[in-house]
Amino acid sequence: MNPERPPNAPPLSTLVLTGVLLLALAGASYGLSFLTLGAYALPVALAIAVCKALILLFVFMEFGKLSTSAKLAAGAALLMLLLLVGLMLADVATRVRPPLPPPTVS
Amino acid sequence: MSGQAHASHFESGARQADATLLGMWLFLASELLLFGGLFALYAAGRFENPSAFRQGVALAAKTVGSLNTGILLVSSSTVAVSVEFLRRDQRHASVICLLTTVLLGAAFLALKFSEYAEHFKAGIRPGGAGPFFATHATPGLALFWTLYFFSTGLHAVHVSIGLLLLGSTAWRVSQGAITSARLYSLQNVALYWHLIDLIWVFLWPLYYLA
Amino acid sequence: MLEIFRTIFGLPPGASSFADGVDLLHLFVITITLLGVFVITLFTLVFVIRFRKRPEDDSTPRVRANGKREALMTFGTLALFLLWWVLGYRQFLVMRRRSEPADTVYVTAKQWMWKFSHSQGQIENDVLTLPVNRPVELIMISRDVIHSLYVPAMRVKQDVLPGRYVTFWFKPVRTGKYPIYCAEYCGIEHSNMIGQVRVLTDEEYRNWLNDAARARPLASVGREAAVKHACLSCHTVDGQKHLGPTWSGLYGSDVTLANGDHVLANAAYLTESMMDPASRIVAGYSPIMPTYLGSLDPAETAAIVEYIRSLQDAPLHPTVPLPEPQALPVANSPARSDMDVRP
Amino acid sequence: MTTVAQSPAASASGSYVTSQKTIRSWLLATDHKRIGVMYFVATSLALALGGLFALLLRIEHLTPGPTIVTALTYNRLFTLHGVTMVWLFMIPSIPAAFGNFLLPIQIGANEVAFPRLNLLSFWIYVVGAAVVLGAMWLGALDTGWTFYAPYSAQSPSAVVPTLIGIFIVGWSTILTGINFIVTTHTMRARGVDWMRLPLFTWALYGTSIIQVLATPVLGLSLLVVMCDHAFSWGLFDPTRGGDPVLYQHLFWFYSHPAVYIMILPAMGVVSEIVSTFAHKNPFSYEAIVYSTLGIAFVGFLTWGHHMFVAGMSSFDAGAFGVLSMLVAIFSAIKVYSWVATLFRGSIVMATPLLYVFGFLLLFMFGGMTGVAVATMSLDVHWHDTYFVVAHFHFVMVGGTLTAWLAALHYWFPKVTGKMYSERLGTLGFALVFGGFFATFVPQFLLGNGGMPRRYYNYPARFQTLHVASTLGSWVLAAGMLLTLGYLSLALVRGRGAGGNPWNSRCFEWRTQSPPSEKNFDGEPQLSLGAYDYTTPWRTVQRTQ
Repeated sequence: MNPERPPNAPPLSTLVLTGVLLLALAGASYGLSFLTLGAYALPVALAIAVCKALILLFVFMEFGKLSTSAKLAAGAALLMLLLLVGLMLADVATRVRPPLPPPTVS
Repeated sequence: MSGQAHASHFESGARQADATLLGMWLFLASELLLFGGLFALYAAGRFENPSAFRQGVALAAKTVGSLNTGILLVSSSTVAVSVEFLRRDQRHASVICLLTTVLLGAAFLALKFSEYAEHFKAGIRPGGAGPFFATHATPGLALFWTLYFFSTGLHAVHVSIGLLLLGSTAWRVSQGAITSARLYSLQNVALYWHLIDLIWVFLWPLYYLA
Repeated sequence: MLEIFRTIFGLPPGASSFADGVDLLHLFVITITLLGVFVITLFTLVFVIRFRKRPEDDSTPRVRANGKREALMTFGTLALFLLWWVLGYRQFLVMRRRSEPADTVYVTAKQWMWKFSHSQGQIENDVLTLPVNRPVELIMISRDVIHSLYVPAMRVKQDVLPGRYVTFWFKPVRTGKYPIYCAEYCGIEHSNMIGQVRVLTDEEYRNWLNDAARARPLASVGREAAVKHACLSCHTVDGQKHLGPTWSGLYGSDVTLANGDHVLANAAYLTESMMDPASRIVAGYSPIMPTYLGSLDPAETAAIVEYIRSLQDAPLHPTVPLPEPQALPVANSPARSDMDVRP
Repeated sequence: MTTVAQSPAASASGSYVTSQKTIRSWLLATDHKRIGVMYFVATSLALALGGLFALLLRIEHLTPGPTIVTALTYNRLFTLHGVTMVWLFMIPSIPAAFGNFLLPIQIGANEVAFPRLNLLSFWIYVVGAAVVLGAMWLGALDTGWTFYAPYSAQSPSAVVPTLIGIFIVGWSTILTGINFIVTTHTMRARGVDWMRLPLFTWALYGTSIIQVLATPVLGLSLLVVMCDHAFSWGLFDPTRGGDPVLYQHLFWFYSHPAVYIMILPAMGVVSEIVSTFAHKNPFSYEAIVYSTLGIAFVGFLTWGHHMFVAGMSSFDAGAFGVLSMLVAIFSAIKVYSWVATLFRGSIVMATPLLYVFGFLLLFMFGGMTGVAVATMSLDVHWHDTYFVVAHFHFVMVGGTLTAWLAALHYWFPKVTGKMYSERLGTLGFALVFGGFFATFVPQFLLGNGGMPRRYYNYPARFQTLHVASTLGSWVLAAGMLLTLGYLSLALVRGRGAGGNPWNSRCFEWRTQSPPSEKNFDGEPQLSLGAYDYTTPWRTVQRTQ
């Protein structure tokens, strides 16, 4: 059913395997969310999300085979996204908040 | 563009494929930044109201959200497989995979709207309206739910556009308008669908898990 | 020298401790700018005249840019810019971080007026009376949209945000009357939201303080604020139980909470239960009180606490006509949200 | 080098203008030159409209109190002036009008990468502009072109329709940006590699990067304001956990790169004109190219200098302050290179070069006052006053508009095949330049005096400066009308201009004017560098 594969085309089996791997990672993340990880819950969930994103990017979206200009475009977009989130968070994090109005001493 | 090898102003088909792929990736960059603003608002909101956001996440319908994640991941695989089938000129198989992707996408939307209905019944409405917020008065909670409705709503709009694109491409592949010579037309739609999945991969932990 | 510079460039008189430093940096930056623009324009003119097109030549030599001079000019300019940043940022931090003790004035900006509440209780609309040579810190919040308190003579400006207290400070060094403008567009009367800073000598300021104090005791200001913020629609002042605990005899009494703890009802407890009511619930009452954070400004908070304290030994018969108790929040008409949606 | 270069007289197939005559062939043209001309007409109308709003504002300020309009109308006029000028003229004018026309020719291609997408982005622009201006009948909006929360959520005016219009126009910019990047990457003719590209193409490339990466964030902030206003979702309402300063972050993340979208193409035009009229290679081609890319990327890091007094933390303010100084250095490098290009040149004084010298002087003033405003302690006094208004008008009107006029005169022969009259051109320049100076220098002094922006009534002591500024605006308007007059005259009865009236070496001057449908008949001869003036033009023509 599978005539000779055109050059540099990923075999169908790797695609299916990648799908299964992604589902597994999602399941793991779902399972972990029930444990009370407290402060680590978000970083762990995001780390797994980043792994899934990289897999999706390199296998399904064939990021590796792109021309350098397309890679530059994607890289620039990611850079600007991190810049926006980072500098906004920096502002919120380093704000000096004056104390709530001190009650007048009776 | 009725099937001739390449538009006149490109020297060769490969050049045009390369160009459309670059154009598509630039469009993906702009879509990523469209959602980037929402991620930034979430980050700043969560930093200012940490307990309210955790309380919001605890209330989110985790099972439905996770089911949706599974659906989107599978749909990403099916659309990738359909691209490979068309690359091997197996049009019929490619169309079937595209149609399964469309079905999965529709299932995602159905689950999503049922989830919204669920929240509305529980009295959670965007903007902090709804009786739920009369009893839960912490301000950050209203912000969490408004951001939730805004982000998943905008994502659902993109999923619906994706369904239309997938449907029309499936039709054009079945009619032979898109063949392996013009694979990039299908690849672009697949890339768009993968981006929708990529964004959901990050929305899911932020609003459902952690 | 600064005075001449101020008159030429139309700068207002320097009335705060920052003014001279800021104007000096301004002078330094503007002179370098004018010098730079003049030199470059001169070069352009010389080149245009010296190398104008002569009829015979139709080609020009290919001039290679020698890297050294180019790098020198680039990094020289960058060094100048960074120097300005260092000087500017240092002065900016002095403006942002108060280094000496100062009187506190609470500012509430509202669509198209300023309200200044001094810590001794005086409340002024649109006019801020200050003693000369004494630093003052303004703790500001807005009741609706973003405004911006701008006193050109003091070279200070700070946006006033709804929902969050922002502060800035200055020390007036010259007496006189200086205009206050609103510098952030805030609606149709944005251009009429003008106030005035009145800087008086110490002696004049003391006289002003005494007259203002006799004018209105804090408790009556508190009662007025309580009526305005509809506190009295849930709390009574004559001992009757209502949606919220009564205020009569509350101050200094021992309060039992829903979780069984006991707490003394002093000023801190009262202020906290206004700002964050959900944290401690009195036994026998449901947690339906909305937060007043952002809509009650501190002077009013202090005045209401003063009013509650004045009810310590209040007579038991109702002196204030009791408003009709508000209907209980029905399931779908969220009482709280319409109060909040349009603050 | 086989055949003699086809002499740039009109070739057999006629030009892109004469090839098809029907209106429909123009409105549905996928020829990048026709789309460029259509963009030019649309953006010029927007300029006229924006200019009209500006004149009304200035007349209103003749007296401190009400003069000709009520406060309500005044607030809507300054917002409309901002919105029309920013989104309907400044951003599309040079990239979409001149860029569409020249980019393919300058890289030796015969079309942009996606011609139908190009036509689509033009019509998206027209629809968006129609919606924005249509909203005027519903009362337009009075929040200023910055739509700050929470006022934009509570303003009683027609906020949502106008924002829908701008959202649509935003997508037209993104699609044009994508089109230009792909064209520059994949459509360059043989032998035209990156470091031999004309500098105007580099400027368009840098602009397109910003267009693609920054405009989506504007789209999002507009969506958020629409939801806040229409459904009162209160994403920035503090009583529901929001924070209005976050909106300013989102808005200025787009709007500061947007001002570089406006100025970069203008810089590209100036680089071209200085090199052509000095008849010399640019002082340092690499410095200008790397400065363009530097502005494109570092431009994204500096948005916080609009928010020094907005309640942002002092740490962030410091960070944005130093980054703003970094991006200013690239503009300085460009100014040095332009002036140095004149050294040992063979300079011909013509209207385009006059406008470029006007640009140089005004852009230096605008740029340096920009650095002054980025000096943080000075910004505390100047923020939201007329000093900032004067600064950005020096850079926008003195920079982009002057460069737009320079480009208009420089490529007028190439686009229309006709020549304008130099004497009227010089007179037009004198009026525009003099009028500009008289309008905006008084505003610097107003700002110093503490006159806040967006004020309908102003304190009486500022009246003399306001009257001077209004008189200046009339002279500027006269200059613009005169330019419109003599250029239309030249369009109808101008004498024919050959393929290369300015004796330039850049690639677009190697075809006939107006160019044929396919830009180059046969293989474009681009072996001679775009800025190689070492051999006279006559010998170049013979040997090519």
